[in-house]
Amino acid sequence: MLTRYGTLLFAAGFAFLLFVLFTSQPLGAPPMLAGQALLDEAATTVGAANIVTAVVLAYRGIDTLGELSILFAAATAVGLVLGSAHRTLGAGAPREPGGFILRAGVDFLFPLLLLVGFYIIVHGHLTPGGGFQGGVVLAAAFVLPVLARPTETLSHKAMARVEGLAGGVFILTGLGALAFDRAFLAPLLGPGQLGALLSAGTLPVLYLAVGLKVGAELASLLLRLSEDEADA
Amino acid sequence: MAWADLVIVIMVVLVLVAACAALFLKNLLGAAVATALVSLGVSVFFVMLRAPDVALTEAAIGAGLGGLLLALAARRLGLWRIEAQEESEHAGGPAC
Amino acid sequence: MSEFALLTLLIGALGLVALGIGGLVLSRNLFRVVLALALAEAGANLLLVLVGFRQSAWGAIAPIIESGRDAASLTPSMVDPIPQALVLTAIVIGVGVQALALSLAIRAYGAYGTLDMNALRARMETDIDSAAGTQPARCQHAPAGGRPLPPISAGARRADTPGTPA
Amino acid sequence: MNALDILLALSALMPPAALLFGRWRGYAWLAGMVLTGQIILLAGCDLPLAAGMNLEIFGRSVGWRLDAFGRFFALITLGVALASTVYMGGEWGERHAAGGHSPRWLHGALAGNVLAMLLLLSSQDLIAFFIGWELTSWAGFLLMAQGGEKALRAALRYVPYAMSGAMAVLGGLALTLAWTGTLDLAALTGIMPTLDNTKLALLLALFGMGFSIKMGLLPFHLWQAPAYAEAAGAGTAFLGAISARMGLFALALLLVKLMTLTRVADLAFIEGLFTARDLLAWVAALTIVLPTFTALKQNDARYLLAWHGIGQGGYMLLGIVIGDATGSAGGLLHVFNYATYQAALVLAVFAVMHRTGTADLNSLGGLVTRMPLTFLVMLLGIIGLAGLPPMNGFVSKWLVYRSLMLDGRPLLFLMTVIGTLGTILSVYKLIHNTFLGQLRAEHEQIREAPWSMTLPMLALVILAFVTGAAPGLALSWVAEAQAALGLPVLAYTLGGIESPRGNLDMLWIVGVLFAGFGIGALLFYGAGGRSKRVHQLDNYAGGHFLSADVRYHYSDHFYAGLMHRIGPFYRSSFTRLESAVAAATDLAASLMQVWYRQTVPALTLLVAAVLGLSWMIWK
Amino acid sequence: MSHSLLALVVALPLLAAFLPPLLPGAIRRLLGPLALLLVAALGVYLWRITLIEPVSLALGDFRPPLGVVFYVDSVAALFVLAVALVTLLLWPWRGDTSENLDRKQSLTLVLAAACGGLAVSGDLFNVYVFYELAAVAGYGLAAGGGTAAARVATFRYLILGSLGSLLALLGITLIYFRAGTLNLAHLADLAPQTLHDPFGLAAFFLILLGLGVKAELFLVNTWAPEIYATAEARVSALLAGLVSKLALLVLARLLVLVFPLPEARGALLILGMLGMLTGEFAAFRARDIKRMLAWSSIGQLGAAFIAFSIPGSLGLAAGLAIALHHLLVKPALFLLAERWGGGLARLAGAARRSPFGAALFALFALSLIGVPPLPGFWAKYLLLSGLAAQPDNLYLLAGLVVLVTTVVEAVYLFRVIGMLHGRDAAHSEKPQNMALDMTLPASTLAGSGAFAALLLAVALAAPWLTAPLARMALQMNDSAAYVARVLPATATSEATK
Repeated sequence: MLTRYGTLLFAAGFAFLLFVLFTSQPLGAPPMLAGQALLDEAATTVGAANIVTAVVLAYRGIDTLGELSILFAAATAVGLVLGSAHRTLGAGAPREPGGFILRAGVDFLFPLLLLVGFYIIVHGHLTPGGGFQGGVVLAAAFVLPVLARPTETLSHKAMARVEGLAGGVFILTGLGALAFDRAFLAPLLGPGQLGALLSAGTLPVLYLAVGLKVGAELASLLLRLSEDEADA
Repeated sequence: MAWADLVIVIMVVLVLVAACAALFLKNLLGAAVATALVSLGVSVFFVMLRAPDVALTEAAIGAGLGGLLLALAARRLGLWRIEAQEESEHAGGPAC
Repeated sequence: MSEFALLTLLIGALGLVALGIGGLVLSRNLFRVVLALALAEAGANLLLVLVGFRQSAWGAIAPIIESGRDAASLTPSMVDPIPQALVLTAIVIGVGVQALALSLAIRAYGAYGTLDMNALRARMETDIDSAAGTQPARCQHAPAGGRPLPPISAGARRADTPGTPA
Repeated sequence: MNALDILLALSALMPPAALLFGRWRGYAWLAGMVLTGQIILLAGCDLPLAAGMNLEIFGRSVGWRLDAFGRFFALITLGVALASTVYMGGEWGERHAAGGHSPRWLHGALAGNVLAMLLLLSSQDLIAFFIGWELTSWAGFLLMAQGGEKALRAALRYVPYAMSGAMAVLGGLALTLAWTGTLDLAALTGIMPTLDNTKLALLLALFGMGFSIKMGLLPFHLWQAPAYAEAAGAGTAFLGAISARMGLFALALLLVKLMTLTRVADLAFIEGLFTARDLLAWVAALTIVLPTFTALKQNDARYLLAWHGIGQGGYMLLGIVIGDATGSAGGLLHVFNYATYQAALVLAVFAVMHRTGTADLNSLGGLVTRMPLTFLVMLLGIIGLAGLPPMNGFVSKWLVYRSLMLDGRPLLFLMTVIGTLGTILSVYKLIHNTFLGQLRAEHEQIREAPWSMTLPMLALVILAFVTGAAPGLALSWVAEAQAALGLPVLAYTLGGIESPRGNLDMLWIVGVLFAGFGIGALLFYGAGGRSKRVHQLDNYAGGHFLSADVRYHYSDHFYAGLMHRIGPFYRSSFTRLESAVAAATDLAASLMQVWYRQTVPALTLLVAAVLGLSWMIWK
Repeated sequence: MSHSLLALVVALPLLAAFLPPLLPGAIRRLLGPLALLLVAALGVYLWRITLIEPVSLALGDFRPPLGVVFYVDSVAALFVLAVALVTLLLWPWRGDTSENLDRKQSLTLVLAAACGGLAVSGDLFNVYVFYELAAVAGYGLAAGGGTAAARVATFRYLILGSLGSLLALLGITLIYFRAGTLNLAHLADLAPQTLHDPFGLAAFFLILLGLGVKAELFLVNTWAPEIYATAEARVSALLAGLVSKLALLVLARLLVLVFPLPEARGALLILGMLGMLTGEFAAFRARDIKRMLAWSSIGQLGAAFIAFSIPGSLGLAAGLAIALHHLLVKPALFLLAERWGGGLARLAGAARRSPFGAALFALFALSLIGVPPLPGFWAKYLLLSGLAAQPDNLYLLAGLVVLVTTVVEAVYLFRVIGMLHGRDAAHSEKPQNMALDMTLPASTLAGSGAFAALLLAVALAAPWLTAPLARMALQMNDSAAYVARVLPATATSEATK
């Protein structure tokens, strides 16, 4: 009891302290020292209409690389923890196949999700959305059929290949800049026409890599969690 | 008070209620759903804060994928079985 | 967005953080701990975006240059794109960690048959001790390998000596 | 390369050489020759001498420079090491190796000790000093740990003491650097006395504690006796004879050279009545008395000697704290004298152990006919230890007594006399229970110790006798050391000292003594010299015939009456103190572990975050 | 920019972690070590040039406050080298299945990349990302031990670590809220006006708690004994040896560049003291080697925190010396614990089986407690002389804590040495000891021996290493040079407009 109320008290106190700190200067008027300068030049130097994309892939591309690696590490770690060698469906309670409607719906959804996913990814530098969101849609496209039909499986190996390829492409594109005597992750090919699909240099390539990698990793995460345990 | 403000207040209250539900609901699967709802609510806030990218991501990854992960995990933890819910809060899970 | 609305959002975000942390501390069920963590992270993310929100005289504009509009006229009233990029990163990180936590919980449950943190911790300690072949921790025996000093022998009690060899 | 470089280089080569070739029989002779060469080199060189090797570390130079004070200790170190090495090289070493011990590591440890001590004795600055200090400690540990399970346990008991001492010294070093800006001993000589009293007192406490632990001063003495006694034989001799004296070297350096005794006397607990110097003198006096009477109780010859080693350290410190020419000369000379006879005694005890397999005084006796040479060594050794003429122990103790009297400290003098009394009693117990009385049936076939063992022992007692008869030989080095340390220099002659307030001429004393023996012998043999030699087991007591298996000679509970009287004063107060510290550490450790067994660490984190944030915001 | 190569510190290990599924078996096993070797070579190269002058790289060629900056001074370069070398020495060559081995190797590479990134990153959020990366890879490796206890311990670690990350993220949010930038140089430039107040300190404290989880800072270090007791010894070695040092380095950099305030130092000092006390005393009663090493490493890191709290380059030199020394010693000790990891009583007589291993243990123990002339002594000397020179009595108290805990440390380490050389297990009453083979495998001895060789090399070369160490500390302490290099004057004025 004491712990319970004490904890609540301290949690409330923590929130209160943060409230004090965050109200010490007005909200809605951030200093934006870096932000404003970035807004001013992003369109011309990077050429992405979606400035958040410019930040994610160009200005802070290394963060995104780190983030992809985190997802990769998490997927690898989940694989290490849950293992993948045993995929014996009969071991646990037999999973009933989903109902007909579900299966039909999934069959219908698959191409649609695929299309939507890639659309979101390639338009990432123009409109909201991009590699991450598209990647999730792609993951969903591949995972839903498996969930609906337990007999169907996705090859972890294939996903690992896609994942590795996408990660490699991201880094190699970044390293490609070194060949032009530019810094790591510098966007190549020039900014292009603002708002055009083929603009913002190599950003769409990067986002495609991000999308594939995120998709593959999330799909493998989901599959591993959905697989029944073979051993206790 | 403007309408927009009122909407925000209501939303915030709803989100906090959902958060409480996530913490106090006996049914852990329901709690997982509540968590996904919180994510959805937060993504609405992101839209209001002019962050459509973040909103999409939060909705897709935080709510959608996160919810799916939680649901799948809940199934493997045996939390979908109704009879298990009673003791799970006290003993921390079904007895083995 | 009015200042009141921003403050409300701030309270909402902080409320999520506080609920999340409080829930994290108080929950004994591993699954709920993961939920609590997700809540707190959502709150923190909201806070970060809130911090980058800018309310200029012409309202607030999302950092996307719509086709056909002049970039220079838009940027002074755009919200800060950097926190948004950061939050994108943070959300993905959060999901990765969440998946890992869930898989660990699944394994722990599989091995010990419980999701209760106290019980799991106790089982873990027992396992560690038995793997190392040592006394359980609560036991007040001397540490293995002996005390740093030899115990006072009967002989030493009588005289200021460590005892004579037998 | 000058003499010091060669000296150090040779010593540095010996530990690896020992580890490589220690198993080879001739190694001991090789090492003995190297040590002899080193002694000759050291005795013959002109001082002070700076080593060529000079390191620059963190902007401070670390170097080595030997003066006459260091040389005095270095010569003793090398000499004792020589005796121990030769002793180890013979039959004793073979037996030791046959017992599953490694001769390589024993030789290596001994050589390491020599190197460490030479580095310590020739240090030019506090860093070099600390390096030497720590090396000495751990090389000593290595030597202590090599006598089997018991020795290992005793050595482990030494670890907290050694480490506490080392850390106290290191703390003192850091504070010295912060307060004076230098670590060079020569520079500190001028600066340290100018520090204010608080700082000086703190430094004295830190350094003093560190050095006292090594020396085995009260109340830090408990580790020493078991650690030294249980070590492998030759190791015990080396450790007992010189190892602990490194603490004395350091204390003398600190008190006399760095701080100066007058400044130490300024640090008053009670103004004008009781100063830090008085405290040191009283600690030294108590160190003489208490361990000596503890030695009296020992039934193991090794422990008996080891406890004496602690007590004898008190004389040395007392002499130095008095600080006049006679007293300090007595203290320093006692280092040399003590080393000679203590090494001889320990080696003799181990010779007995070698033959009989035990050092338990209750199960020995009557060995005089079986091991006459060893008996002779022990006899001369205990005369020295008891501080009686004609051995050299008398000279150094006499000098200390005299300076105590002249300095007007009758109470301290009384303490030393009591200590000497205890010494005499206990060494009599030693020789009586070992060599006199009834020979045990199982020791009937015992032979004299081999030459490899008797030779070093004899050499040592002869040295003790010669420097007893002609103390001037050793006093020349002592006077040099006094000069190097900045003490008043003793005016000495070959036979002793010459001063307006009374001379000492050992040549005369020894002459008279031997003349007296001669006259007594003449009278005895002139009167017919009637004596009858009976078999040792041919026992008659009070007209009753006793069979051979009945003991008429009891050595258990030696001095039972005395012990009954003083027993109440010998409660295990120091042992209890030690156990209390250990228990407190254990308790603290248990409490600390509680912290790491939290069920919900997140709660702690939350509380800490709230408290920390509040502190940061509203501070 | 000719220094664009330094991005390879992160890129190469990550590439080697991603690519294996695309490659045939023979090559993929060599890819990781090869990448690490290249990074090590890069580290040597960088160290040599940065001793003269630090270098910085604006990633993507974006003007510094906008993009992310990598900044490498000699400290960072040395840590890059250390990361590559230590990872190489602790490389997981063997696994239960080929699949799991792949995973472990990938995670190890990711960990190395994250550590390299932490060393070179000059951006607050980027630091957070690399920190999380190291954390997740660490969780994966820690759970890879395979036992159920390891999973529970890792879960607890993960929760504490995530909570810490959350606090750190809140701290970063606070800083961004006030200063509007994340670039460390920019922050250093702005800090005197914007962050040197309770607000900034609160942010610092949150980040300290957050990043302190990995650095085994007191308050957030309860995971260490559990994890080190359950994880594989090599993983413990990586976590205790590498990751903790990098987190420490980041905190120290933050302290020097942005928050050189007495309150911040005070927090570090007090937490460091408490860490030392609790760690070393808890180790005193440890019953098995792994947890003893865990607690001991908490204590050692406490000493490093104390050192970094000393103002001026002297404190930094001491902190670096302690951290680097611990980096050499602790992984080697954990390697020895691979086979000797059980209860202390089981070790009886193990020295007879593996005399070389026992000698290595003694060497590391002696260095750890600071016996001259081993490197540990110089670290301790620097720490104590730094503490003694401070006017504040709290620093003197810290000195006392260091001295006392060293004694405790010596006692428990020598207790192990005594156990190793004590009576053989065959003679003891407990028969089950006979079943355990206490002979160390050759791979352990080789790895540990390599560390020992490095340690001895450092001991011998100590007089020649002091000047570079002092130079490194000076460079690290020179925040003005950092700002000037990352933000040339024109950029600063423009960005702050």
